[in-house]
Amino acid sequence: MDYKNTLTTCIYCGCGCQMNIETLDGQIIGVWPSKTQEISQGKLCIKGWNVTSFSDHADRLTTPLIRKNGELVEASWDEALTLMAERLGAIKTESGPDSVAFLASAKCTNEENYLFNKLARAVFNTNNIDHCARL
Amino acid sequence: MNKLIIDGAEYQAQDDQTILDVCRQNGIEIPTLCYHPAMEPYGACRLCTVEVIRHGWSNLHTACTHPAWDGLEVKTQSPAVYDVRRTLMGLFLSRCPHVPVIQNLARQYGVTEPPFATDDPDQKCILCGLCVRVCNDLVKANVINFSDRGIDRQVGPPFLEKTRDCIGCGACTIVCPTGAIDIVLEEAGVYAEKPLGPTAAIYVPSLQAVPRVPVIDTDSCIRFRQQDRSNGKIADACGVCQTLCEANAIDFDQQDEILDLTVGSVIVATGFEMWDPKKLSQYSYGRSPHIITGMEFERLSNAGGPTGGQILLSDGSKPKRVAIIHCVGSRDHNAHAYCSRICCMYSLKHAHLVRDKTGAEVYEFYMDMRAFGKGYEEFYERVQEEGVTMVRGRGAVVDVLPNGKLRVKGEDADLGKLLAVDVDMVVLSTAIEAPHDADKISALFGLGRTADGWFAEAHPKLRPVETNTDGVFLAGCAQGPKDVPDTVAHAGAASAAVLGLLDRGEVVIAPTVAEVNRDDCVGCGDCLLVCPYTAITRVEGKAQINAALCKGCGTCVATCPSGAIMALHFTDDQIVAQIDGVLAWA
Amino acid sequence: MGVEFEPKIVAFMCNWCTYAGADNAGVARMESPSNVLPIRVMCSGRISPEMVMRAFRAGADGVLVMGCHIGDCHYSTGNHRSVKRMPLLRNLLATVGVNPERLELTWVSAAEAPRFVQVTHSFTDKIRSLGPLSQEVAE
Amino acid sequence: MIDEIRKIVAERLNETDDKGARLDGMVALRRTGPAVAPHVFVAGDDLSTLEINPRYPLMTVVSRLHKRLPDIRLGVVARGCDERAYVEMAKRNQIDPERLVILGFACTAEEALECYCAEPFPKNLVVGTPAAPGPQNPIVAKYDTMTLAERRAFWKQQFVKCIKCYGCRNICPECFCEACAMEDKAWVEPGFLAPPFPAFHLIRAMHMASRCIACRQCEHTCPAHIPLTVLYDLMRRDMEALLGYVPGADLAALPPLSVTLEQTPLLLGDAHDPATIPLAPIGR
Repeated sequence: MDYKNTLTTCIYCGCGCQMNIETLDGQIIGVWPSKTQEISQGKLCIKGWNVTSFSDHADRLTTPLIRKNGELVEASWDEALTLMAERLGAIKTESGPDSVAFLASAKCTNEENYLFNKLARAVFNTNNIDHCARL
Repeated sequence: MNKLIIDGAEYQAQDDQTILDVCRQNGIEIPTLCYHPAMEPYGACRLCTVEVIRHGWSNLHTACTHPAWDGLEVKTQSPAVYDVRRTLMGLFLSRCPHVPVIQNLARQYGVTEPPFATDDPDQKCILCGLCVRVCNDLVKANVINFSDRGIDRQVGPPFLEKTRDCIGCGACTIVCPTGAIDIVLEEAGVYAEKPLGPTAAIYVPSLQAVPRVPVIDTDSCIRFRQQDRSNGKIADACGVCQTLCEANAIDFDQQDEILDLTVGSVIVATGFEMWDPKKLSQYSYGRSPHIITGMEFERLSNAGGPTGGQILLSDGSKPKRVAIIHCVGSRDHNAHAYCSRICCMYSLKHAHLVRDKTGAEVYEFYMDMRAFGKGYEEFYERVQEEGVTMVRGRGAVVDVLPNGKLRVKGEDADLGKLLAVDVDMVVLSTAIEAPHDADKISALFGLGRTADGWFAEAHPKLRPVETNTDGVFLAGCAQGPKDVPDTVAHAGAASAAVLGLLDRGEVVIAPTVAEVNRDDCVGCGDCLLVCPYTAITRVEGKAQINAALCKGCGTCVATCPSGAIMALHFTDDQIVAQIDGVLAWA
Repeated sequence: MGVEFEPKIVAFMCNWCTYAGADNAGVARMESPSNVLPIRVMCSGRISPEMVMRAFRAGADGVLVMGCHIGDCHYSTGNHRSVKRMPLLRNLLATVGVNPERLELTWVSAAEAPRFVQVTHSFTDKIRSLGPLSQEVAE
Repeated sequence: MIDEIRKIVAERLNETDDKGARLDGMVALRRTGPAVAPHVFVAGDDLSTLEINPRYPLMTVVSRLHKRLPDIRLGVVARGCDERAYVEMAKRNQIDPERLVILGFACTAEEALECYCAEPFPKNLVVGTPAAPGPQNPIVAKYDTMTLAERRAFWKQQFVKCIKCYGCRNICPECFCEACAMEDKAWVEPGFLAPPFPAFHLIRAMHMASRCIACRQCEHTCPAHIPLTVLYDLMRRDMEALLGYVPGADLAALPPLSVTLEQTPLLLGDAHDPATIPLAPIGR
């Protein structure tokens, strides 16, 4: 029996509600709002309560997909990243940096989004960057 | 195997036999007074004295106590024997000059007059001690014994006072050879000397009993009564029947057996109980031995009954006038509102029997004559022709007059007059009612009951033998009052319904049953508590419905907090659609 | 004055007693109010509080829950549950400010066609006097 | 008190029963840095991190473990409300009483006051002295005098705040259904917040009728600060008056709504004539 509550922060929005992800032998079995945090004070919204529901969802993507002949096909990260670098580089060369927009996920961590922002602005030279949860 | 010669002939005997045993077994007559086969021999009366010759020596011995040794020669009729018995009978006759048993025996030995005078010519006790032995050795009540010595010796309870330890079994009166002991019933009930109920602890329940074997009434049996007194510890009391039964058929250790049977159908034929007329005091039931119920009348007029089928009053005389009152407890809002159906016809039969057996005047108080069956009306006419006086109107009151006669008052609705009839005997045609513990059967099988207490059939006209629990059927008065032909027909129908199921192999049930979505069930068990048909069980922690038992009431559906149960054909979605539909349309 | 308010009343009836009683009322040509909108269920025990609330939500001004008399339930004790649930639900309605008189539980047997007519009439009159639920809730 | 609890937990974890078996773990709260969360302590653990505050529905943790690990034997450090939750959960097969040892401790008078708790201590009291019951919720106390219109107005401004987070249900130890009536579109219209007829809250209140043990976790977790326990306290009061049932009081008492009148009769009015069953008082 390996029972754990792992303290984490809700990934859905910027409020920063804290919660404990309850696991038993590595499997998520529940979510407890953190009652010791000043911000959320043991409360969650419906998204927070269901924050783990995607983790083992059947539709969750676990590998990159590449469209080949009109169909999305599972691919390796190397293949996907190589393809993206080639295609985005080509588009930037052909049509300029502002021809591309960067859309980030709010489910990513701050650090990931910072890096994503660097990629857009510093590497790609565009300010066309936004995310999915503009709350 | 011992050989011995009795009166010149050779006989064989077992080691444990006495001379008396051998004689009795071979039809050699030896008179006894203190001997009883159920008890150890005692040798008190000495009347069984015989001449015993052993190794050439002759002696006089009591046959009841002398073992039947090998090589004995016994003379039961020798002059010495005769002489002893004659002397004994002379002494017995002197003690008890008026006891017929003693008189007869004395006469056999040539004694016709008591040789000695006695102070107490009414004495019956010969001090043989049989009663003492039966009470102490067999019944183990230890209530009577000898007291005083010599000519003052006598038998009785301690200090000759009444004792509560006497269980009133009557064993002493039965074994007493001279009839010296009487049982006095301090509260003599109805027909005390000829009780209407069973007369012994072992009896055949009724002449038509099937199987026709005797039963032991444990309420009356000495052994069981003593067992009750010893808080259930097996009492070694009495057991005479076991000792004497040659077929060895008596087993006191038999217990009620509970059989566990798996069956597909059950016919509930739990019948009826007689309503107790004491509940309505105006009928004075219990206040006179001559106010009896129809059932008691049946017993009285039965050839196997206490009077051998004669209709007699408690003093043994025939009644001159008899009243029969219908609807006692039936069609009466103070008792049962329904008609008991059987009473009109049995009352007419009783009237016929009274006329036939006693010739008494019969007054029949009835409200309506419900002679609805085949041949019933004809019987009604016949009884009228036999001279029974029919009074249309409820017999309202029965009074017990100071002279013991009974006065029945009622209204004669045809004449529009009040009527009072003085009679010798009143027969109350009492109602029949559902058994007092019908609620237990009801709970066991999930049977509904109608307001009057009878089990409810599935439909009064179309499904009269089925119940709302599939596979459970009703037969006879369990469903409602019925006479014999109706009961037979109803039972036949129930049997046919059962046979129909047996024949079919598979049964068709209504599709309105409940179903569990086991993914949604959390096994809380609320539905198990709710289900009146025990159709829901918990299998692997979750509810499971036996569709064959489910009747589709849907109460579990409304109870399930998870919404894990669906009532087929009455689903939540269907009902919601109806709610929305009717409201949109309105 | 405009048109007089005619309440909409959802009446849940058990199949064996009340529905048959309503049927008998019809066969006997007794008149019951057209405001009463019958919904047949097998037993009054099938009627969940959710169903009653749904009827109110869908626009009913009153809800009648009817079943067999205690002791006469076709399923022997289904109505025992109704007689415990419904009073609690009435109190709950009162707790949140809905007039509890808008929900009524009553027993009508198959043989009580006149009683069915009387109950539906008097309930309709009562709801008519209370006015529409929507007005009450909206105020 | 906390030291005493830690000491007893350590003892219990090291104890063996008649068969030589030990508890597999003790469910309690554990401090990690500034955060406290439910935890299962096992023998040898550092018990200085064991805490009793804040309150979490620990019986839900027990239930989850009991269901997933059919042989596990647990202890739990429980308050009065936890123990009452246990009673209703065990009654409904969510906890196996044979596999649970309750180590009860009493709440402080202050806690009882905060929670309006009528019984701030468990029956299996091991640590602490029972505090006096807290007062009645002041809204509940004056409820009988409120008119229907006042009640409507009160709840309207409460229910309108509801964001349907289902937190009240999720945190409730007595809400253990796999599927929830409040998520059934037949009963609660999806896509609307604060529907005109508050079926959402009423369904939950009805479902709580024989279950709510007044732990008040729902109210504490409600992000909209809806005084839900007023609703449930009134339901509990009606339940006790009508059917004599106090959830959490007796493991052997049958849930009255599921059983017959013979098993638990109506205490008010005559079941033969439902019109005689009285309503709770309403202000005029």
